[in-house]
Amino acid sequence: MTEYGPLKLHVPEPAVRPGGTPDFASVRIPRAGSVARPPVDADAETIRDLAYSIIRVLNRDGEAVGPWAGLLSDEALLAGLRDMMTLRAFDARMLMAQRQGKTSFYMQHMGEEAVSCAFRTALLPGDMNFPTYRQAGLLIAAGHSLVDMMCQIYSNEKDPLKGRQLPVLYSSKEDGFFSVSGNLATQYIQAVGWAMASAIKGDTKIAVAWIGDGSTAESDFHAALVFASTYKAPVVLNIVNNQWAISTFQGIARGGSGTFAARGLGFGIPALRVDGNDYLAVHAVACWAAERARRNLGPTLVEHVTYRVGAHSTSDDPAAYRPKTESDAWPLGDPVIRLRNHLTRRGVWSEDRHRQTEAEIMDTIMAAQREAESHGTLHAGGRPSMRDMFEGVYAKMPPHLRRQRQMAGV
Amino acid sequence: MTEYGPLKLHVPEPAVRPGGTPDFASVRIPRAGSVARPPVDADAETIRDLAYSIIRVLNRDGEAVGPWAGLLSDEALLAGLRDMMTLRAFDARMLMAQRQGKTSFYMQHMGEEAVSCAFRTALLPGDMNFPTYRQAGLLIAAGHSLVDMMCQIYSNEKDPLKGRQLPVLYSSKEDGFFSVSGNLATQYIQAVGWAMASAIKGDTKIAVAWIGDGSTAESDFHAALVFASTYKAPVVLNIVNNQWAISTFQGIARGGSGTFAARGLGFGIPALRVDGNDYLAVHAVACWAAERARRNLGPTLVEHVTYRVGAHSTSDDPAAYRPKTESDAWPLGDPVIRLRNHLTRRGVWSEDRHRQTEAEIMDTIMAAQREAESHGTLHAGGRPSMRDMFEGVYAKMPPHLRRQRQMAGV
Amino acid sequence: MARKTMIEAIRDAMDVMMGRDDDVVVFGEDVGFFGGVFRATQGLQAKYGTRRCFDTPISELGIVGVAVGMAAYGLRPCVEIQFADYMYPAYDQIVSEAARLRYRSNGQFTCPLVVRMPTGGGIFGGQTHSQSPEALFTHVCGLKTVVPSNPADAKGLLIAAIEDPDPVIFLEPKRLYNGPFDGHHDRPVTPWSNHELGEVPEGHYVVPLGTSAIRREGSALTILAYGSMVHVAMTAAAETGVDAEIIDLRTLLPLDLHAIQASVRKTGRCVIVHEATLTSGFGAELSALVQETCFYHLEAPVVRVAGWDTPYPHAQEWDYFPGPGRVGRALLETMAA
Amino acid sequence: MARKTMIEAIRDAMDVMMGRDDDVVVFGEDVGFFGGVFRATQGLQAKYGTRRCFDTPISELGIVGVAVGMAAYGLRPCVEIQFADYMYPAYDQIVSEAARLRYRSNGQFTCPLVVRMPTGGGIFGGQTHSQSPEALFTHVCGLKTVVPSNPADAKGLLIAAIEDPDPVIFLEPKRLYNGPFDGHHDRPVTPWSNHELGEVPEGHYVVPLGTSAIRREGSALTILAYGSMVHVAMTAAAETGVDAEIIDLRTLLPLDLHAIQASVRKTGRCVIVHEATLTSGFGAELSALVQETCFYHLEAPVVRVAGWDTPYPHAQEWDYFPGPGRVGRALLETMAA
Ligand SMILES: Cc1ncc(C[n+]2csc(CCOP(=O)(O)OP(=O)(O)O)c2C)c(N)n1
Ligand SMILES: Cc1ncc(C[n+]2csc(CCOP(=O)(O)OP(=O)(O)O)c2C)c(N)n1
Ligand SMILES: [Mg+2]
Ligand SMILES: [Mg+2]
Repeated sequence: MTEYGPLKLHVPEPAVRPGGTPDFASVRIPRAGSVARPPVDADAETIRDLAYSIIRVLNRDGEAVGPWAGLLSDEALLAGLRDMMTLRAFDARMLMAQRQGKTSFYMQHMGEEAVSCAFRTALLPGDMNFPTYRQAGLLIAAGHSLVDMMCQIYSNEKDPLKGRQLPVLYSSKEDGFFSVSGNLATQYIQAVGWAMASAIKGDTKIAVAWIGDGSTAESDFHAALVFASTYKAPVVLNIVNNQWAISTFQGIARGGSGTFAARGLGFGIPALRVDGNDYLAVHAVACWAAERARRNLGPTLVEHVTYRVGAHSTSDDPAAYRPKTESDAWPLGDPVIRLRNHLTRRGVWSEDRHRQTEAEIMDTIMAAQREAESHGTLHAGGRPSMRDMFEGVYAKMPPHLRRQRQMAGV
Repeated sequence: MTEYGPLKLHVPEPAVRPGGTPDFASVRIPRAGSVARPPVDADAETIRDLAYSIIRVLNRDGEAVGPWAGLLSDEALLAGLRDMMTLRAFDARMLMAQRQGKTSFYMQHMGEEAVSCAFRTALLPGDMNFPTYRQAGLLIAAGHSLVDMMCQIYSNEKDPLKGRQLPVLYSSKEDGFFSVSGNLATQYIQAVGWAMASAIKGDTKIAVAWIGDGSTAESDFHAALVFASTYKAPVVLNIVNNQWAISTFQGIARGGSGTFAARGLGFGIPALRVDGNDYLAVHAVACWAAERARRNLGPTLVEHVTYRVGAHSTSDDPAAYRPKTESDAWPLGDPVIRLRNHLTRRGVWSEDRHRQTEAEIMDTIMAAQREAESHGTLHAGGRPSMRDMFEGVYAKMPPHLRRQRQMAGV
Repeated sequence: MARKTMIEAIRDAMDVMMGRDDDVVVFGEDVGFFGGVFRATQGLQAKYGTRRCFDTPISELGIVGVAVGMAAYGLRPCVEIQFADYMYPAYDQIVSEAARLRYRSNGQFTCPLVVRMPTGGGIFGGQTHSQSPEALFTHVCGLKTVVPSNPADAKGLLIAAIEDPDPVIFLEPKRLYNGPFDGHHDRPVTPWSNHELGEVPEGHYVVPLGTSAIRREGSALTILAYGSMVHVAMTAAAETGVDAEIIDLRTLLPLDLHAIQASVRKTGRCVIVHEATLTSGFGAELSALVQETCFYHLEAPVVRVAGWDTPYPHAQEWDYFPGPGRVGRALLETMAA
Repeated sequence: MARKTMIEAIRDAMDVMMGRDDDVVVFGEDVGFFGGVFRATQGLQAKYGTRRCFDTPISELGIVGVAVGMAAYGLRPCVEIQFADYMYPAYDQIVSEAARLRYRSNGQFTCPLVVRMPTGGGIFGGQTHSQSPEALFTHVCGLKTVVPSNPADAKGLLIAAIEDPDPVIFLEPKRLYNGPFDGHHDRPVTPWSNHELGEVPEGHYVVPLGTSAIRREGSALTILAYGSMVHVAMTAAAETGVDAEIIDLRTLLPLDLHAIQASVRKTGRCVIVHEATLTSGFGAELSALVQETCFYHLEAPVVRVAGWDTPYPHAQEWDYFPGPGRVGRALLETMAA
């Protein structure tokens, strides 16, 4: 044996820190249209390279190109733009409402709107999402009531969740949106179980799981891959890689693997990376993965490559851990602008229509907000009752909780 | 959208069940010597195929062939054979002791002796194994006291663990053998932490983690891969794929991935499969992986392909879940016979020497057993005290435990 | 009616429910083809197919996690954790998810899930095959926790658990699987076939969750016990001659506080027995409740007899197990107080 | 000496120990560059380098799992779980591994490990940023459990915890980080700079684990409290005029039973207060112990005031939090009993 030098702990560091100049030179961005579109029943082994590339449809000139293009009509695309604009405006208003003390907390989607908005359009009634706190686009694209969402955020008397949950942890069985947990990743394995249940019953519904880049380190992620792989569950496993997990850059969770999608390879699960800021690409990949699930071909892992433009939540300021201008340097651009450019290029959109739509959306949201606020905000007006606090722990209230409710005098 | 048929749950099944004819035709066994030996600093991306092949040195004729051969002297090989024979004889005696009611429980290694015995010889003083219950070969090859091991199995008055642990859950800091947990997989992530500690301190010691095929489904396995990948921990991550997890065939844990080694690919961790019944191959791969760790090149994942010939433990009978003759059909043969044939071929071994050695080993073990039994067995003779039960929960006994010990009258 | 072991009664409950309700599914490690390491699910896969009863990877998190998803879908999973000692990897899914899903979604999603697990010592299983973690469940609102002490109850309680609209933790004292073990480890155990509670009704019946049973009427002292400790208590009472009233709690949460109160107000004395470690065990809650609701009737301190605050040792198993000797001493001391 | 907030005191403890002992390492989610979401580790990475203080992947299991391995190696990891509500994924490593390593290896391997985690509500964090899981640790032999109520104690206790040869769970009531919050959420909180226990000695000192402190002497009744409830209790006593003796337990395990006994034997009455849900909370153990050791001195039932047995709600936070109103009522009722 030879002599060995002292070992050294390797701790990954982001390319730049506050004060530095943002630099995404190391992020390899393939040309739009350059990635092949395999048949949905392709053997996972033959398409491993999809885990290391990025499927993109919209090119720099706003054209839709390549084998993943051509799936959406003008109308569908216009609706998509409206969804993303609505989500962005909703975020802006709610962020302000939080600053005004109308609620305790808020989380926005800035820069990631395409991911959930586009994905939703690949789903059928009965399908179920198991989302994180950053997929409100699934609700908006489903036409869910903005007032209900706001009432949840305000924890007011009309809050569908009776004030029990933190803002933005929505739940809507009707719109295929599973109750969001405050605990990261837990819903990933539940999605697999839900999908297995559908298969056990011989139904046709599929499940869609959502997780952040940082949260892939959690145990539930592994369990989900193991069970999905073993039982070929009809589920789409989404990873939203927005480059950050609060203050922690994605290199800490990703480690030495090239990509998060690569995690699927060890399970024989087809794994794709998609340009998460490209509405058309997300939609196309979502359809492909959903189709696999519906045809009983099993799970698909999808890494959405995007960027969290805003703060993690209203509780942090990203200037403390990354350069202020980092989001400007993000090479995949802004999803709203990119779709808008594409629609303009298609000849169905204009500066004017855009401004007009923006104004319409703002009107709708302001009206919703007025209505929601008429039912109260966190610290003022109507609120859920103390009785609501004791209800629903069990289907039927057990004696000890009845005693406690009596003690509380309600 | 098209119409979709009903979904169906896929539940993997082994090729045969009791009553059927064992068939390993689907197990691809590459020719000995056919797998390349990359430099230890090879990029993980360039050696992905090692996760889908099997590194083998001993061919059918008992010759050591190919790029992984030639690392061991006659003496080392003779010692290796003796270690494996000792482990097998030790198992046979202790299995019988359990049947005689001298202890509660036992777990044997039959068929898997090469894995731990050969691996141990790649380690240096100070290195630490984080073993499961089926790596006693690490102790035997380290020359650990057989009497001490037996006293642990008997939970007698000389039990180094004072009767507190189930038989075979040994612990020996001195011989680089971390306390075995009754909880599967938990030690895998601890090994990574131990290795990180060595790197933090600038030491040269490395850690070796062990897990069974079935247990790779546990969360700790994922955590270990994540942390090892991120911090490039100096650790070798072993998976002992002995085809079974109690009654469950490896397809349930492995799911749709081709191999367990493939799990490493998504983490950028070099992943190798090795013929676990080939002493020389295991040794060579162990050296390669240990060398990577010592040179600060980070973790390596090693899948040892072997077969559990015996029952899972003394608590089950495999005839209930697999054909009785399945072990005879196992294509990688028996590790003792294969090394013996190789040594014979090398001209340093004979039928006579083998029989003589067998007898010597049996003498040693019987003598050890007599000595161990002189200190008691589980239900007879010397036993650890009731005081021992109260000691060691904390470094210093807190008041409430002192009170309880007094109540117990000891 | 037929005499059955507790394992047979438990299997029978699952069989009955799988037969009645296509939404009942059963899975866990070694649960499918093999029928479980304690054979609780033997024959169910052959009878109902791999779709309804199957083996899982060794991931307790995964087992409970997929079960939560299935329950939310509308199934009624009844899953097995091979030993209670191995439930910790699933604890997050149980506590943060199963227990809170109804509440946090305001009833949009619910979790009718049963998690079965063998508990307790007495089989020389050492520290990782002997634990009794009931207190880790009773502290978690949203869960129900059940511990049967005999075959007849085990079947009725398990059926009630499977039919319950909320998650139920079903703890099976493994030392009772084959007979009413009373802690006298040096004597042969009566098989359930010789015990009246081994008489298990055929078909569907329910022992409602939240109801206790008086196993022995008495006037001198109340013993609160569950699982194997019920039999230990019976023996201790018989051996000491203390005229104890023995309440088999059966369900720890919801708890039959009325029955406890009625008995302790009558006897004025109370001894609580469990096998789990003493500190912060479920006995603490029982002691607090008895004291809070019967303070003016108490003639002696409420006493707890429990496992010591050490891991469950292998060799010293019978020093650890709170057998009839220790319980008997507590009875006599409480009578003398 | 300088006035410090509790967060500063906690940071100071780690700083002192990292300075004194090269084996002390600090890590967790967002703990490195950013200095933790509550800023407890701010500046430590800059001062001691990434080798001693670093960010981890989001895996509580991984954080504690690697810490156990490091502790076995000989380091003294002091790790952060971002919120106590997220400790469940690490619970197996804490219970089955950290707590039992010394025992099961007969001292060959030990686990000098500190797991810090913010607990309790009062910041509108909803059910997953408000929990107080102390009872889930006190039931586990092999662990020590600490809950400081002020900056001076927090620093001395954390230093003691880091120097302890065994695993210590260090629970930080997050609502106390910036001041001695007493439950009157509608009033401004006094900052620690105006409170005498905000006076934090420089450098190294220890508050020994297992020692309580009397925060208010009194003769009418004993209040057992810890963490934020100490301040709630102080306010309730002042507002009701009940001459309560208030014991700040500081360490739940090992528990300073002598001090509790001495006080209750003197006062004859006892009220226990905690924020965690009532059933099987640590109050149950305290109630049982008081009753067992002071039975003949008790003039009224021992009363528990605690969080309700529901998940911690968002909107109804102040209905849930056991504030001075509820505690005050319990004091008056106990005096009247
Ligand atoms: C189990 C658990 N651990 C920690 C947290 C605290 N936490 C909330 S969000 C977050 C970062 C998540 O990052 P990522 O998964 O990348 O999602 P993103 O916020 O970027 O969408 C952390 C650590 C939590 N909620 N749950
Ligand atoms: C956390 C946990 N879950 C379940 C068990 C029960 N158990 C003991 S061994 C075993 C099978 C392990 O199989 P594998 O990992 O393939 O190892 P092998 O026995 O084949 O060496 C199981 C399920 C356990 N000990 N710990
Ligand atoms: Mg992220
Ligand atoms: Mg195996």
